[in-house]
Amino acid sequence: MGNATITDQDSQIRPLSQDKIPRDEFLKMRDENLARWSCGGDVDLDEAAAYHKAMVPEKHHAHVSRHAVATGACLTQPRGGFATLDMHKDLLQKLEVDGLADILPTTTDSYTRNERFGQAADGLTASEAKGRSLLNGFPLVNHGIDRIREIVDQVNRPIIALTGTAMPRMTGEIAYAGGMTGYLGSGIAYTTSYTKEFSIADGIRNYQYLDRLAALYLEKGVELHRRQPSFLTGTNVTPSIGIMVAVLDALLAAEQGVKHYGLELTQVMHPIQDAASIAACKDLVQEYLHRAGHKDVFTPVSSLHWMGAWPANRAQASAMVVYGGFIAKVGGAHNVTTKSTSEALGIPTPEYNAEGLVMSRMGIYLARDFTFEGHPEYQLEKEMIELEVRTILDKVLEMGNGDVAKGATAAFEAGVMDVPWSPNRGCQSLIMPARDDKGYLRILDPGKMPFPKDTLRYHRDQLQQRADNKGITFGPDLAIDSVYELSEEMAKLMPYPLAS
Amino acid sequence: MGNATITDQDSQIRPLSQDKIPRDEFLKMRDENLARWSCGGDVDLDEAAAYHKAMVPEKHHAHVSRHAVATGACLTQPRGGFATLDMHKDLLQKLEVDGLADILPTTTDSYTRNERFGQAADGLTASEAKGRSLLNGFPLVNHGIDRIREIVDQVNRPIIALTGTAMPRMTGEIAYAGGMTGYLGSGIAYTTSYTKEFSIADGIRNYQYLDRLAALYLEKGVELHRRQPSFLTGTNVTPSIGIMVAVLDALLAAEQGVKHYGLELTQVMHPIQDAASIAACKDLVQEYLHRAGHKDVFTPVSSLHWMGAWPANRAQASAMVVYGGFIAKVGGAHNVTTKSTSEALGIPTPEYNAEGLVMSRMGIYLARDFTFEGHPEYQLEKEMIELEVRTILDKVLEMGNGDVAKGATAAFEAGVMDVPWSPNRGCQSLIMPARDDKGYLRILDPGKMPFPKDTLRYHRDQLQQRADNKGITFGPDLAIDSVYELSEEMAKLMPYPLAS
Amino acid sequence: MSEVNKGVLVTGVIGSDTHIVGNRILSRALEQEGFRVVSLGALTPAAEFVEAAIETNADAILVSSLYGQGELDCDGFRDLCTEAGLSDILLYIGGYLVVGDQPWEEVRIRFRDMGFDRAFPPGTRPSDVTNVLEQDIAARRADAKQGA
Amino acid sequence: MSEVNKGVLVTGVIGSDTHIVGNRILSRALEQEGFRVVSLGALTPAAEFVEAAIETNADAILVSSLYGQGELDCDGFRDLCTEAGLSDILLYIGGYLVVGDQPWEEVRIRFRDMGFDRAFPPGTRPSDVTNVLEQDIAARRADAKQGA
Ligand code: B12
Ligand code: B12
Repeated sequence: MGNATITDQDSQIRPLSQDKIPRDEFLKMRDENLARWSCGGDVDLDEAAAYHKAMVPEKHHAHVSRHAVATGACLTQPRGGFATLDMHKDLLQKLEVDGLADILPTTTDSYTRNERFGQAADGLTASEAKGRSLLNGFPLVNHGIDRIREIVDQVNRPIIALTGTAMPRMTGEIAYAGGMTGYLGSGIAYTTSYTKEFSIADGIRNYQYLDRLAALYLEKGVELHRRQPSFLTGTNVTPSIGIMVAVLDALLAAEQGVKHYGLELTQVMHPIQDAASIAACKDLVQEYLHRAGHKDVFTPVSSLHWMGAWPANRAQASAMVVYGGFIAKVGGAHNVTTKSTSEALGIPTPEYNAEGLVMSRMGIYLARDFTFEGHPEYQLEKEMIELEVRTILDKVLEMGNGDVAKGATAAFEAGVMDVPWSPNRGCQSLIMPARDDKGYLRILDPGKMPFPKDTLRYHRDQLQQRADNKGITFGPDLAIDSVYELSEEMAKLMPYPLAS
Repeated sequence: MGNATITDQDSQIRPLSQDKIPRDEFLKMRDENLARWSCGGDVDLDEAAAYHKAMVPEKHHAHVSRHAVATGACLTQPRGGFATLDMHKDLLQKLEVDGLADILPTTTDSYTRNERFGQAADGLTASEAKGRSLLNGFPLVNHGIDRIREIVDQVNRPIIALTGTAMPRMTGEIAYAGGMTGYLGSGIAYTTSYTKEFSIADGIRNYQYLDRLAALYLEKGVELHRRQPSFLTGTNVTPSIGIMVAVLDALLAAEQGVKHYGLELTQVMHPIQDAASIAACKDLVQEYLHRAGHKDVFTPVSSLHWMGAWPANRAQASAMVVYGGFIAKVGGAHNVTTKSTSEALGIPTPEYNAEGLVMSRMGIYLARDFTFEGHPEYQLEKEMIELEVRTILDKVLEMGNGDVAKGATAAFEAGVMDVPWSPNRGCQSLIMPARDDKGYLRILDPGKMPFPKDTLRYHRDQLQQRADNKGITFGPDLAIDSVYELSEEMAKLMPYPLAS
Repeated sequence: MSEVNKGVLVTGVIGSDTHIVGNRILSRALEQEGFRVVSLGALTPAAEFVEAAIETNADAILVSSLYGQGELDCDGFRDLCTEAGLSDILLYIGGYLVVGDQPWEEVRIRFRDMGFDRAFPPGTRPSDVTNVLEQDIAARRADAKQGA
Repeated sequence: MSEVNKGVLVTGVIGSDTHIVGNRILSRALEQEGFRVVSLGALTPAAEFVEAAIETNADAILVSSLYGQGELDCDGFRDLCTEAGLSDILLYIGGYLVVGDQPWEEVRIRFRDMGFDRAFPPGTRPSDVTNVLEQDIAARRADAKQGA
């Protein structure tokens, strides 16, 4: 049942490339994949497409996203999933009714993410026995298509599968066939942030499968929402790095025929930098898609509430939740993925999760209609991000001789692409970000990434200032201090001014 | 015991003017004033000045404010007061320790504000008997100097008296003699927002007394914090109106010899407009003080959390609290007066009050160090505010032939100065603000205020857009809709986009 | 005062309370609904309500209290009315009637026991009031006719 | 492995858990404090901890579990150790050990009953660990000597 088997076979058949998987070959791959687990056999693509077509448009993620972009709205979408059907139904109900979620989530548990469906089954049984969720998400493969549809039928919003994994082949098939209309995940982003031994090449292959599947649905007249998660390790990921990965994953998806591909970026918790990164991401993704000849890919951008460590104090956390909605709207994101005041305490109850949605929604409202367009500091930041992304991406594409898949894997091997704090052995993780004295995330150590000299000097000058002012040695301690920063107690974070 | 007696006497002695009350005359006024209520006799100015001088600098409001301005900090200060000594002590304790308040409040009850000390005494007795506060604040005159000092000695922060009143003569004497180091209130602002029959001239006279008192302390080497409350009726007060009143009250205070005079402005809940108004206020107050020859008056600006109607839902309200801290910092305010998620539910418990402080403080933190300086929309808004303030203020000063007190009273009588939603009969209250489609507060009906034609046309064009888009008739309904706006339920405020 | 109107109402904000906005909006809305409204504004002593009600032969007094001291200000309000011969006048009150966020049901009962026919919680909109007010006035007039 | 170090520690994140940041910071800090740290990284099966402990003759195993499924992953961990002949090895665990915000005292007892010598709640900093770890290791070594 290990997923490795599948990718091993693939590599024999198909050397890694960005090319679209031919239809016949893909159908064969699907058969092999679906045969791996009992409920795989339940997937009937034509029947699933018909089910999707019969759904009201309001339940289609793609439709709702396009509507948001057309009207300039910023949709709210939480994360969340519990082990049993009843718990999960109750959760979605509360998120929809009390939380006014525009998009509903289904986070899968971590066994499912790693295709350990047997362990997930045990966790599900134990959860049912104990009456509390022992899994950190909804084991959607074990529940299977019919039960998922029971949920889909009950709600009035689109559902997105949030199944942080490098192995999306089974969860993707079941989620889409079950009537979920969105799926979050991508080859480079999730492999570097969710696995240790898994190769980036195999991660890319697995998501090529999923993207090809979405394209197949499209051929049958069903537009699905695919989405890329550039929050990566969530830990001080600077905008330029997130955007580079977003562009690469988007190019890979476009090659497989995906026409609707959302991008996610985690907030860095500096108002200007957050807004600048959303705008830069929008532009750059389209720029590179156009360069590659993809002129019709729809790419809405989601902003994610802070993905690093949160404060345990709920009042402090609520400020971060509110900020998250506010800045997503200011930056022009079309969606915000919300957290709650429970973030540093554990998976939130449905009530706290719904509360986080309302806090975020009011934050969005209070942003009114203004943007930072024309603001000098914002323009500078946006230009720096763009320069960094273009400098490194052009190098990556060059390394692949025009093939994104080859370029990306080669770049990670060489350290030209890198992700901070990654658990993956195929990722050097030499790059070290830290926060500067004005609160911007800067690059302390670029590792082997070929950042432009000018921006790098700027980053380091700013960080040196922080080191001096805070009395921290310029080096890793600065990075570690920045990991903790926002989780610190209020009294430490901002002491009574006279004491400082 | 009615305060009217006092002002009537004054008017016989002293026709209304901006001139500094001569020392001897003032000492006589003080004697008469203090004789009105038993504990008035306890005030011994020299002893009080000595008490202030013996206090650590951290407990001096003036010192802490100057420090905040010097370091670019934004201080937090809640509102709050309960009837009995124990309840009030407990409140301040929680605000300081759990809420990390930089400045502590003492809100007086509404009988005290109206110098109905007898009624306040009954309310205090009833509160002690029932074990809950029946008064909406701390009856500081009834408690008297010694008990106030008991509180002052217990805390480690400055205390400001928040005693929204047009009659500050007794509360001011007792508060300052008790060791409070700040006092909020001013003649024009509070008379127009807190009284019905009281004349603006008498309000001005009463605050000339208080300002003269602060100047007397200064002569004895004690710098006190005096502060002006331009939130007025708190109900859709546009920035330009708030600032006009702030400038007039500041000029009046400066004439009495006050050198440390804070200005308060209520937030309007549009990010750009809020930041622009704080900046404009800072500049304009100094501009007019300089013009009048006052080159050494220190005028820090406080931003106030939304003073209009709040939503009952705590999650929604928390967004407004957080926004309030955030935007105060962005706008460059040196202080923020905080509310809590209980605002629409009733006077907050100490716990909710402290929570609101922490939410605000984290909002301040998340604003990092950025400003809107150079942002085109912000620059435009700031210029419009400045143009409006200068246009009308110059007219007001002209009406007084160089005397601010005369100019102000004449202007209110003529409607050249006006305050929206004022309960005061001496204020025409014809001016009607409403919110435009982008969320800015605009002027729907200027009443008789001579706004510049250009800005007025701009206001009305923007409002016409809202009227059209919302299907509301251009007129008072638009203003009433704007009174309720931010108190509406989330689902109404920002419906699921597909439904709209 | 003709009988064509839906009723004569005296409105105002009691005591030392300056919160005029809601009271003003309410008064305007009721007027637009066809009531005759005698509006006393903010900071109105209890006795003034009663005087105005006598003068205008009012059907109802609508007291606003927002600042939390309503419990003190309204003590004895019904007696004042009765003493002035307005024993059957309708008494409504609305706003934030006590200090803090106390359970509404308790507050309502406290004010009912003080002689108010109806009490309205924070968040009340004019549209929540008009119908019930019209019915109460109609019922009161019918009673008065029967009594006569 | 010389005895000059303060002890040999095996660290890692158990199960399918990818949260490496805290574990990495903790490992680095303990190394700087003079422990020898064998760091297995994220996504580490229980058996690998035990193997590494045997190979390095470790004094303690420090398990991280953040993602909520630690309760399932750690079931039988002490038995695994005992079966491998590591009956007296120190077992620490830290992180978000269960799903949701459950009362810490209950969680602690649950993990103590599963055989962990100490459990550390969310928010633990390396400085909260070093002293107690040093003492526990010293005590364990003293016991071992006495036993010998
Ligand atoms: C604006 C405001 C002010 C303005 C008032 C301006 C003015 N002249 O009107 C200013 C800034 C001056 C002010 C001052 C004070 N305020 Co104030 N204020 C508010 C605020 C923010 C909004 C009130 C408002 O205008 N709402 C909008 C209108 C449309 O709604 P409304 O007033 O509730 O009226 C509606 C209904 O209640 C109902 N209604 C009202 N009366 C009646 C009567 C009847 C018969 C019926 C059927 C219905 C009805 O219909 C109205 C229309 O829909 C509220 C909190 C909130 N709601 O968010 C606090 C609030 C009312 N204020 C409060 C207090 C305590 C004060 C102060 C003591 C200062 C302080 N906070 O410490 C002073 C008191 C001054 C005084 N002497 O009265 C408290 C009262 C607390 C309590 N009861 O426990 C509140 C609730 C804030 C809080 N949580 O602490 N305030
Ligand atoms: C960053 C983060 C991520 C990153 C991880 C990146 C990486 N590779 O490390 C990403 C985005 C990938 C991620 C993914 C997921 N996450 Co996550 N994540 C976080 C977050 C925000 C911060 C964690 C962190 O790095 N903290 C900073 C470090 C320095 O602190 P620390 O990890 O707590 O470690 C310290 C202490 O705990 C202690 N410690 C740790 N281990 C040990 C061991 C011993 C022996 C001792 C003595 C001490 C000790 O010392 C460390 C140093 O001070 C937390 C919430 C929070 N804390 O704010 C959620 C959180 C841990 N994640 C959670 C979850 C559920 C997930 C997901 C399932 C997705 C989801 N949220 O639905 C996936 C699971 C992926 C997987 N298969 O494991 C939950 C766990 C909930 C629970 N247990 O009830 C949390 C609490 C969020 C929440 N409230 O829902 N996450």
